[in-house]
Amino acid sequence: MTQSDSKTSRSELDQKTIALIEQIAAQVRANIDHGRLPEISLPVRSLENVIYDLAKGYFELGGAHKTRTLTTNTARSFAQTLRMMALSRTMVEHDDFATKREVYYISKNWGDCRFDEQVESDAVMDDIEASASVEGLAREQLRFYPEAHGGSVAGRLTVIDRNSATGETVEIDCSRLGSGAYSIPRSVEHLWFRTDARFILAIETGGMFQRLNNHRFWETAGCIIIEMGGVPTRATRRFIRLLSDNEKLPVYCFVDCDPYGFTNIYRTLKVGSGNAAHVNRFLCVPQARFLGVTPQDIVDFGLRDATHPLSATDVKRAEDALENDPFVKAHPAWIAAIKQQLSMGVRAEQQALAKWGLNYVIKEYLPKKLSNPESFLP
Amino acid sequence: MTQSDSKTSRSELDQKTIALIEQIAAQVRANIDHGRLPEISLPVRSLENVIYDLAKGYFELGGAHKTRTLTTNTARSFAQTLRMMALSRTMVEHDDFATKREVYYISKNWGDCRFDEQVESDAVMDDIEASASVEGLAREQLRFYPEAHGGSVAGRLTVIDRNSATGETVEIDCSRLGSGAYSIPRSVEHLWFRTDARFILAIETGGMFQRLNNHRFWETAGCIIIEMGGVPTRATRRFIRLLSDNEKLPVYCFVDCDPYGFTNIYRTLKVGSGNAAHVNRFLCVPQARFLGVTPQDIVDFGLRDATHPLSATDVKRAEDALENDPFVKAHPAWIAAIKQQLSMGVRAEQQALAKWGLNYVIKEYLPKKLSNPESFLP
Amino acid sequence: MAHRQREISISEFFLKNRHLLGFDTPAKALVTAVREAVDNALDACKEAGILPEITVEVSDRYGKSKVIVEDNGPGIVEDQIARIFGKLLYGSKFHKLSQSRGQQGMGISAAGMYGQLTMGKPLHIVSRVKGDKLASEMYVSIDTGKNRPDIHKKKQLRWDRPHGTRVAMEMEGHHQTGPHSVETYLKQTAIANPHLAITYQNPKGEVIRFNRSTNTLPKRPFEIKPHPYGIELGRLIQMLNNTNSRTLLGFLVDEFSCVGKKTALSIIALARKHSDRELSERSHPKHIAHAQATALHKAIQTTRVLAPRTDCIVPIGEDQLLTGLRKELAADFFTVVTRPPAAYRGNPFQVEIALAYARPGGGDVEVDAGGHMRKRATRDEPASEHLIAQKDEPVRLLRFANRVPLLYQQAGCAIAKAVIQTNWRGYGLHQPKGSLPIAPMAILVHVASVWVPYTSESKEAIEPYPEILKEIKLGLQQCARGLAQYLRRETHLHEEYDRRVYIEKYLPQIGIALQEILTLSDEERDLTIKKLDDTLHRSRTKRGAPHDAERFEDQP
Amino acid sequence: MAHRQREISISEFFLKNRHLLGFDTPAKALVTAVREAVDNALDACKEAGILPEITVEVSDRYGKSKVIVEDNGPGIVEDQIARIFGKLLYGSKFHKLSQSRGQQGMGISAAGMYGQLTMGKPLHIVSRVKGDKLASEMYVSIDTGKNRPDIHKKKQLRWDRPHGTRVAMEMEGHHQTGPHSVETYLKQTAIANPHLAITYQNPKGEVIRFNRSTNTLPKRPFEIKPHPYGIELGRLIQMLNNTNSRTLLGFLVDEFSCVGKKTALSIIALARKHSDRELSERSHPKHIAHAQATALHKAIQTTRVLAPRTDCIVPIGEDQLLTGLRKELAADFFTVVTRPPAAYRGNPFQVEIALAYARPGGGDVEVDAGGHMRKRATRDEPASEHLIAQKDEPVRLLRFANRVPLLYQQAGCAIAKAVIQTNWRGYGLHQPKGSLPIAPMAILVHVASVWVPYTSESKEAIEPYPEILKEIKLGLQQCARGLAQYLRRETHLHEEYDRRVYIEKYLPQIGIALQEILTLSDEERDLTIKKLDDTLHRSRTKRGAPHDAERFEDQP
Repeated sequence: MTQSDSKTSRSELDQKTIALIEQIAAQVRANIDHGRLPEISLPVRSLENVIYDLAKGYFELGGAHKTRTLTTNTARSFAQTLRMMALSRTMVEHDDFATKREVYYISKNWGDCRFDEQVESDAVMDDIEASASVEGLAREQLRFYPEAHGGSVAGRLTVIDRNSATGETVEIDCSRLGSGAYSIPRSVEHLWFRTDARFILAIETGGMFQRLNNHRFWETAGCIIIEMGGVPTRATRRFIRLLSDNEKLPVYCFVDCDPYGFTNIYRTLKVGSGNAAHVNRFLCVPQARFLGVTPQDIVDFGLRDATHPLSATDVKRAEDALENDPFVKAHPAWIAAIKQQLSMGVRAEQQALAKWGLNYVIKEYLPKKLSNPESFLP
Repeated sequence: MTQSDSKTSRSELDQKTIALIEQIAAQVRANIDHGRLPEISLPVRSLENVIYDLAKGYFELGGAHKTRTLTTNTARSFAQTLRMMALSRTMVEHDDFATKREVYYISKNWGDCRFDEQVESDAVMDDIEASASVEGLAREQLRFYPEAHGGSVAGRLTVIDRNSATGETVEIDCSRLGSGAYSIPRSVEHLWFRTDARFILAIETGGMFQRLNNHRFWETAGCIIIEMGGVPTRATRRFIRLLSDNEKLPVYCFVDCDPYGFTNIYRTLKVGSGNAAHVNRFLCVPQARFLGVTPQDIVDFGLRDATHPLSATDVKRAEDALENDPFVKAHPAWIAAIKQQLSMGVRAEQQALAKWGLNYVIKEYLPKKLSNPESFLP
Repeated sequence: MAHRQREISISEFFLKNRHLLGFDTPAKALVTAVREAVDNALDACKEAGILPEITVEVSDRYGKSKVIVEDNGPGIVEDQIARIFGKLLYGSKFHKLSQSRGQQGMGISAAGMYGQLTMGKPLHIVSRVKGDKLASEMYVSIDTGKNRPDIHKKKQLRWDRPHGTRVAMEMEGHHQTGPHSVETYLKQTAIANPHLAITYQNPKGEVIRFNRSTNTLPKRPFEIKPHPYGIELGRLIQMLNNTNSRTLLGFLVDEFSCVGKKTALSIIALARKHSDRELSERSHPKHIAHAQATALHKAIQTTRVLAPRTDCIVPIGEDQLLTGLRKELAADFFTVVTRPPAAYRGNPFQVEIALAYARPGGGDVEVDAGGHMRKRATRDEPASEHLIAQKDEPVRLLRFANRVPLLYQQAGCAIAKAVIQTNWRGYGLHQPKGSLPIAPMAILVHVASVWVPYTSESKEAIEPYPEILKEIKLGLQQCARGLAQYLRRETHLHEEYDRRVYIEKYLPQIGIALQEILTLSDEERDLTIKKLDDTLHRSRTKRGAPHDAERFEDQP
Repeated sequence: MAHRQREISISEFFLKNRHLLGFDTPAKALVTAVREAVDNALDACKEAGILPEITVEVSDRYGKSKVIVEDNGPGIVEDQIARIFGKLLYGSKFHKLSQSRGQQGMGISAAGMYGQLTMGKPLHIVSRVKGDKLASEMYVSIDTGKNRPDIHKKKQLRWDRPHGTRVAMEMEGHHQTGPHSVETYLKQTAIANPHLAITYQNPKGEVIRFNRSTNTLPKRPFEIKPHPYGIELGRLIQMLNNTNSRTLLGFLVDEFSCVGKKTALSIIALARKHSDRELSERSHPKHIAHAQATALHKAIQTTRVLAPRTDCIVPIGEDQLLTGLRKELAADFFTVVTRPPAAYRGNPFQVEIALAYARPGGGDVEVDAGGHMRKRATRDEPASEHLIAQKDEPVRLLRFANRVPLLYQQAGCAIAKAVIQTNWRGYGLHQPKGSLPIAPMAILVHVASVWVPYTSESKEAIEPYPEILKEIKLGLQQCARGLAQYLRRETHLHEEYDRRVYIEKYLPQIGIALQEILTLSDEERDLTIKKLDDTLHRSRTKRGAPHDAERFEDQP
């Protein structure tokens, strides 16, 4: 697919989006005209309707739908759903966008159906997104942008964007940003890349990112480093996915050795979350691998005395993963790793490596790990 | 001051930092050797010891000191203060750094004086910073970096950084980042700038920043746009301060029209906060001016029906500012504006402008405001 | 030590223990004295079949109080006056089983004794028997050492009343307002005695009138014999010894109620089986030995006997109670139940319960014929401040025994216990553990009995015998079911009302959205929304229309 | 109706109202019966100056209980036996003002009456007067209609005791364990009567022995006249009428305690001022008119009279109370106070209070001579389960009146009210509003008086007269101050201990930091820290060393 292909297909996708919204509204009007209570059918987003697709390697929505019929209890969200669809349609038409927060504020002009809390407007937005995703339409097609921008990027990467005024191409060389970094925008659909990197290193903490960037780790290691800042935002996930897909780069994750790091940060990046299964097909990165810190690293790198005991929450989270998480259950290596951690009873932060010196991570740990990517957890 | 000047003075500052730490420790040891309970004298950081300096235009620490004598109640923080000073000394020596969070984790290896919560380690760090600031040493001299990186930057600006490996100069053209942006690093002391912008526009919300960036507002307006994301982080504040100081650029703030926007976001950027008075001299931007949204804007731009009533908290915050805030009390224009808002009884978000269309802000509001900077609130 | 042993007069005993009779504090003493006099007046009128008309007058000067109670009763013959007012444990009601207010022959003499103790003044009595030309006037005090009356002055005089009694007492007293006041006592008395008219003049000189709401006298209760159930062995032996009957059969039939010849014979037959000695219907009661009496006692408890006769108790009645309540309490919902009579320890009793619920803020929802709803205007604050609880208070209890209000010692009373032990949460009220329910409500409980078991001689609370507790609780549950129904209906109506108002808010918004998406004209939009409104209205009036949010379907 | 008025016998009255005497339920009746018999035995021994040795035996077969109480008292002369056990309101203690257990001449006869009512069996009494060759045996019941004894059998027999009385009663009863058990009652009796030895055989046949902890008999209380303060006008008039004195002066001196000639003359002089009629020291008491009596009454109340005589009341005494408590309760802190005597309504009384506090989890901190501290081992769970509260429970009250434990009706008792009205939070305890404080503690309160004002004849609770409440509260406050001091000291020691352990943790860390910054050798580091440790220890042992965090200084 070339850039001009993309341009064509983008306008087709816009047509598809508008048609979808009009079709739903027309159906509601038809119901009313026939003297029936109008209904909107929406995919069920609750966990019961989420399936882990082993082949694709991520969580997906199942086929269940809920029917939102206009009654006392639903009157408000029924009206809100329709008004938000109308908003989306207008934005597609004018090629504009609104962040989730902007949508919430825009609703303040919707009289009685204004949202009182942003969680409400987010939920309705999710419903509409889910409907669109079933038709293969990503959220950005609806012109709803996430509030958070993506993480920072540095390393052997040139991002190819365009000047929105002139259409002229713009290239950003992420190896020439000094101690600063490239800040991923809220929507990345239109980006292209050029790189000679051998892999992408996705890093949990901002502090570690700054350390690797200040010491230009990416230069010697031949990679792109991306700051996730805890659980990665949607923009970050989509960026990594696009970059990895287009440039055929492996993605290595460098996060804390604790159940939160495994099952929340890494697992979200790789297979998505059950709560937002309707967007996983666009966001998750099935090709990601877990570089560390692993429970075995604690042994191999002598970190034992820089660990902390597992909290009750940690233990619960780990046991829950072993019992219920289809991703973990599909991977014996993960089962073994989590069991190992439970039997050790401790967790380690990325910072634990600092016990051997603040830059031990650059000089020893990462080179040693990267010499054997086959050993990474799946 | 040239770049090489800066290099020289930096190593001098490092010597000064190490001497300060050694002198405090030596004093403690001398106390002990003379059979006295050791003491550490630290500037008082509480509000009673904070003075608003009308001439300088920001909050500063007064001369009061507290003496931390070693007793039951202070044993823990006494030991922690010394250990953290030792850490700082080591990092200065090896030209390394640690984020606040890293310091917290490093303390986990400090046995009984490990911090249980990061707020504790932050407080001790603030004490040490305050001591250093009295000697004219910025926090970065101690090698404590804030956890949060700075906001995003775009516009007519070239940031001049260096390749930390080769020392070679690196230039980042912030007008050629497409829909992305430059992410301000955690420490900005070493940055230099080149720009033909006429002013800096500091923006409260990420959504508004993305909008202005996507529509390349900075290109036509001839400016640099910086995303604050609510109350600006230390890195953002220091960046704006350095950029404004070095390039003699006015700073215009574009925030919500509510007491929080006035007295928390804008006031923090401009004059700093009483709670962190010891670092204000390095961080605050006295040259900042308030572009909007002002209470008068609500009238002038017909936003009345897109406002929300002031909450009780809003009213309390506004009345408190009128009564107690030396910054507000020093500026009749602010007193008038806050009183106007109280009498109107409503507040308006930046997003309120969207009522005239999502891009009304670009096409109408900002051009109209910028045509008359003298009208900005001080 | 033996020579110092001595007999103690009952008057001396109660003089020392006068708190037992309700004369603990000046404030309480005043109410108790009024109560004793009014009780006596009402009982006297009842016995004589007279519609009672009572005047009460209270004055209070610096703790020296005067109470005057005058009735239109039958009057008292002169040679009884002194003993009735000047001797404890003297009366007509103790030895019979019949429902009456007073029963221990103690109250009015005790009031006199208290006055005598605190002020040194005798009682002043005027009484005229119907038909007599003149009335008797007497000043009486009690010789406590001997428990007998001391007559100070006595004379015949003209009195403008054709018949009646007037008693005036002076005592250390303290007049107060509120739930333990004379006025509250009289108001409650009026509720439980709708045939009674009272004129009350308080110490400020204000006259308050409680009118009668019926001219019908309550039925007169019959005097009865004890019911055999619950009789104790010792009492049975005593009765066997004291009877005038000469055969066991005669004894059983004559001395007990509800025991006919057939029942008596079954009892004797059963007793014979248990007894090792001869026992027949002709056995002489006085010759029955202890072991035989035990067998007889056992036989009585296991033989089926008719329930106690009910004509010995006269309840207020559901209609009258309701009339009385509506007259004195401003509430939105009333319910009342008169339970069938029951017995404890062989004593018949009967329980009546009423609830009066004042919906907070008033405002019931009304539905008109067209299906439209509106809220009724808010009711004014009720004047019955001390009789009905506020929204967040424990319910008020109006306790009555034989139509007499009980004002004190609520906590120890069977009525309070029964209310607390009832699970009001099951009926939609809030109830802290082990406490009265919280509701804007009054609970009236009336226990009528031939012998009310008070917890003390001051007759302030009813002993919580299991049988009595059970009956009160059954009655409470019955009333509570009605209340729960009322509350559910009210809640339902309010919800329905709120739902209608709610849904109508969102129709214009749906219109705007459809217009924007489908680029409708204003007319098209309004037409669509009008149709939607009609459809909703139709589906709403159907019963069982789904209020429920969303249907889930599996689409494979 | 007049012809039906009739006198009521006191026995009939209480037979019907037996719950008033504590015979409400079989369980309570059993404890009440034991109590009445033990009280009588103790009073008899006291009067005769004998160290009491009492045997109690209780059996219980399917609700038929038997209680046997035997004492080593002086015995009862034969012709008194029947009246003491077979007539209500007969006794030696009612007419005098002197501290004693029984006072109303009601208890043991009432127990007999209850047995008679429920089981139809008379009381069985054996009694031998010291010096008599034979003992008298008698079966006695009560003729309730006439309130007089019925003697069923009577004979003389040999008995191995030299003197004493044994009473056996059969009744409907129910033996239970716990805070309202016979055993708890006896244990509390032993606490309040350290000179008493009890042998108790419970229905399971187990024998429990409570030994005496002193061989000294309590002092015998003297009989007294009433104190003039608090006497009511009516009673004064009655006394004026009944006196044998022929002059007002003689009357005042003879009939009251604490009134000497001088005081009497001041009273009369003052009364003369108030009175409009002649009044002198020689006025004849019986001729004093009502108005004069009122003046006299007023004069008495405003004249300064000595406090009541104290030798009429014998408290248990602080030492004895402490001994008794330590013997029966496992606690860490005891405090006791005997208040000076006071009076209510002219009746002297005296209050004693004790607290026993069991520190939860035990473990006081001990400081040795060298200044080192250690925690004492945890105490075993105390055996005194029903007498001392657990950590999170309301305190247990041990209530006594004239050394008799009060087990029932705690809520209505002056003692409970005084404890609740005391602000325990001020002394470091947790106390929910309007409730007993929460603490692992027992509060013992003993009210001794020549006339204890019980709230009912069953003698279960003390009427909360203001004077009595006040005295109890003063005593509680006195004890609570001691408790607060103890708790503060304990808290202080624990804190000091924790502080020492705490600070020592951080010294090595200070060492590491100094070493890193100043690049010290390990030896230099250790030497510095050793010096610091010494300095800290020195400053710690100085009193008033600042625990406080940070000093603030202004440096301009």
